[in-house]
Amino acid sequence: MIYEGKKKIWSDYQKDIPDDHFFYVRSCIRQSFFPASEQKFLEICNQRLDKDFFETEKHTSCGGIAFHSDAIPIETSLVIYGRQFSLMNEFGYKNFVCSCITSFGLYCEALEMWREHPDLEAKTREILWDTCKREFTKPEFLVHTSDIIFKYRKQIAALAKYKLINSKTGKPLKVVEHIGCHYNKIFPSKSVGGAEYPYVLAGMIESWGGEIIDYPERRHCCGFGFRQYLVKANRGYSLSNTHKKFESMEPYHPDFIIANCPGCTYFMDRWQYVISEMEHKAYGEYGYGIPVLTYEEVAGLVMGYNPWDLGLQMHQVNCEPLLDKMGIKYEPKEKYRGLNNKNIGKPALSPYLK
Amino acid sequence: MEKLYDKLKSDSRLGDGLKSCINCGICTAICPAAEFYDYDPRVIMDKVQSKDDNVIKELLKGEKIWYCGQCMSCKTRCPRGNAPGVVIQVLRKISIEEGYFVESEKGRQQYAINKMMYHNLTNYGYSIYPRTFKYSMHPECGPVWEWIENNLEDVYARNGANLDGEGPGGLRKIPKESMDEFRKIFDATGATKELNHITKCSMEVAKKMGLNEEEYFNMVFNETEKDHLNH
Amino acid sequence: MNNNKNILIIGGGPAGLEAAIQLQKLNYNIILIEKSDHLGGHLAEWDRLFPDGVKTKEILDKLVNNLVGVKYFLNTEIDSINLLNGSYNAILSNGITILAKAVLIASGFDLFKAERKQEYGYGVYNHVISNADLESYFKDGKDQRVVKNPRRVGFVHCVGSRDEKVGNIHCSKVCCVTAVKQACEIKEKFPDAEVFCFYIDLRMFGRGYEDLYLKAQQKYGIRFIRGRVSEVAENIKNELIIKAEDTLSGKPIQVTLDLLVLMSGMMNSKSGLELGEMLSLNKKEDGFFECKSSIYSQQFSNKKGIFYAGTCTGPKTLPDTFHEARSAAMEINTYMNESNKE
Amino acid sequence: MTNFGFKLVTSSRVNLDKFDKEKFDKLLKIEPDIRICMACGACTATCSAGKFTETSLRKAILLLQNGDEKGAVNKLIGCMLCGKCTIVCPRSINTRNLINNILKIYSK
Repeated sequence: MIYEGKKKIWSDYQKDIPDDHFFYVRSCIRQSFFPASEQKFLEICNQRLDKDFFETEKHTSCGGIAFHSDAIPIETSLVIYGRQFSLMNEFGYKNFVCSCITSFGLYCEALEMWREHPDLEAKTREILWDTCKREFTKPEFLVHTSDIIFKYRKQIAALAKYKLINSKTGKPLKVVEHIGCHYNKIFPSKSVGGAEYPYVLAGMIESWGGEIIDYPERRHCCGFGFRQYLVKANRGYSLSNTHKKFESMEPYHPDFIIANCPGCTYFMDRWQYVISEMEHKAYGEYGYGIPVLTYEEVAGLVMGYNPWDLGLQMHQVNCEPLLDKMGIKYEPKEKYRGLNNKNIGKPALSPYLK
Repeated sequence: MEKLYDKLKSDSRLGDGLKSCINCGICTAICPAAEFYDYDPRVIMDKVQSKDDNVIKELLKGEKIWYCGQCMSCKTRCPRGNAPGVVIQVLRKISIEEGYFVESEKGRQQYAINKMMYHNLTNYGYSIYPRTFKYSMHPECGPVWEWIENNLEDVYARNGANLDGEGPGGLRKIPKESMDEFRKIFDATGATKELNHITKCSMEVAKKMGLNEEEYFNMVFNETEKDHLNH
Repeated sequence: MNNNKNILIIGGGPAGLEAAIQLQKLNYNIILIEKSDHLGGHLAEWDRLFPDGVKTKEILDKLVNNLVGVKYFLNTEIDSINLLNGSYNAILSNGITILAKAVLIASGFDLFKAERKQEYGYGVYNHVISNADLESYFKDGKDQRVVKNPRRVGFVHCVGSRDEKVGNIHCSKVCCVTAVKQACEIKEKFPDAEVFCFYIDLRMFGRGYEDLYLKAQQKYGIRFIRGRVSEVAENIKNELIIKAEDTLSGKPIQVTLDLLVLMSGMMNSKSGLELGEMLSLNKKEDGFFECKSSIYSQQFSNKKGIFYAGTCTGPKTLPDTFHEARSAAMEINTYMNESNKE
Repeated sequence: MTNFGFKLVTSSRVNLDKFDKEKFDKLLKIEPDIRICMACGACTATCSAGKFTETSLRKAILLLQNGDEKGAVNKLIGCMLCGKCTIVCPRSINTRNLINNILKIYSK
């Protein structure tokens, strides 16, 4: 591996990301599985970094999962995007940031489709007006939330209480980055770092003291596959793809995985559990599995947030070995508590994944 | 009867996703589905560009078009700037429109997908919604999800979400006016019509199979007769 | 006019050199300029030539020996050039001004920069080299990226050719046979290596090329796989893993290699293109200069008195290039005679 | 174990690293011409058995080199040894012998 070569490629993909004032839209998967990540994103940006990220209750799902699983027509998607942009206009914003990778890919795709086929755009506008009496102007900048954390990575590093360094050995933690396919494979030029050696997560990891691992199946999809997961009978596809990735990264002994896609984070976490059940095999050291974290969770850990405020208890793979490595103090008893330390029981133990 | 190829062609995505294909196989080389299913996107592109209606009809009635996982890795690679994954979207659309989807196992799953997605989206404004995401249907979610499901309010409150609450925040209740707009979009753009069409086609098949709606849902959701994955 | 015998030749590669030799024989005053510090262009970097394995040095020596009397400047480019009373007035980067009746553009090609196909990992993975790198290795054996006794070696055809993603839809014509030649040479050097060529179409159009392909299969057991390589990755042992589809059997495949050679294609040279801007020369979509007629008048540009030879008008083999150089010399001679009558 | 209702499989991508070179060398000794096949498909185009079965010498040769021995044999067991392919092969491979020898070394 020639690091300089990668750096040269990174310099070719400098994405223009504004510094402030964004209209924020959520991700269906992240709200359900990693709600604290979204909440911490807004908290870090608005309170710790004093930026302006605005959210309205009026926005909805982009319908992307339904679209890619063939459940809604493209026309429906396009009008939904028009409505989201119209909300952005309503509140006086010009920059649009979404928390979901599927959404990000589709918003980019919509802008491209409208550019190439003005008749489609006219149709979208017509239906949006008929149904919602709304009009819209397109965003000046369209970015993903991982672009934002990338943009602020050095400010976050300046606020860091911990580094991505093994506190016992002093060596950088070894990190696998996993990029959601629709972040950079559809429009490489709209990503930080391009499709082959993406820099959006690698840049964060470098800034916070860790070391990125490049393993053979790094670019391979997590296997979500939309309908390949939504339908139970198809999930073997999804599982098998993730398994392929884990087998490929195993020899590198990663300390954790950072992902920028809602689905990937969830699947790479849960499929480790399923593999442990099916194959009695746990990746990672001592049978604990390899934690799969969102970029907000990693940023939060670095900034010294309580891991249970970051929602790490909602993952199936336990994060404690990682916290110990980083030298983070935490209260084990409070892991599965509700608000005000309310006792709400705990998940059953997984037999093969500690 | 209008030619199937012309129907495909009338969707602008076909022209964008399939200029002339040189059969180089780069899409198949990178395709996750090609590794796990009997699937070869290159061959599908070639069949489409044959413009032969019989060949296309066979595709639309078959299993293969449903194997794609929509990761779009093919789009990054194609030396002709094509996107087999996008062509697949159009093939699936026409397969649904023509009612051919019920002739394959993987196509019949569309009924379950549409039911779930349409329900979640038009009732809550989310494609995934924790109150309908059941551990029983998702055992892979692990014991942690079972615990979350049993303590939904507490867990989401602890994790900074605003489950079914007023105002902004994760999993908030989207205001009625917004939901009304959202549903109108579904009606005006054909999403509702598509659901009804899929339901109608599916119920005809269910009837032939002697299954009621729930049984049919469970069948297409839970099992396939054929083992589609490669070994 | 005393300048009516002046001809400016731009480019000291095979086309420029051969044209200079021919025109010199016809008693013209030749001024040849070459932007690099040596004559011979890409030929000087190459080791042996397809299809028979002729050493480039043999050809190069012949060209340079025949060049007697031709005035040439190395490390020299055109600073400005414009039409002045039916002649071209060129100011060279070395300060010299030339008034030439005719100009021959033999500015040649640039090799596609393999690092632009990022998924192939040139400049990122340790054992990925280009066709040009391999030629240098054959010449001096110095390239450390080539491991001793590689077990498996791969060649990727069409790197930067027939590829809309990099803006080159054209075929570079010579890479197929170059790959076959280099694959055979690898087998000569490392007989135990398994060698794979990944191609889309094997364009064995020239005399002796098909024979070379047959020899590659028969004598060297080189495996030809029809499928474009989709990506290259490195494993923990620094070996390369490449993926393709064997399109003829319809199966996605992968193979672990110790060395991967990228067959970089041809593009119109950057310096040629700059010159084209100065002279308002027409280009075609592929970026190469447009000939007056692609069938009958290949040596003519859209400007009177400006001629082409060699790869500035599209990928060519070396014999093609020599033919063009001689043909250009003929056309220029006719042009000079006619314009002096005027 | 939890019954998930689906299963884990490994990738079916052909790995050329695993190609059995020794066995293939055995074939090469008696059938060196297998190397010169250029996959033109003339044999398959003319094949009588290929009209009714999956028989294809072209594919069998490729599958063999991709390490799929069983698949290769399956592409040849329908062969009736009529020899038409030998007549059409532009590289004059004795395809009839080749088929026999592949089956001899690789079947069972």
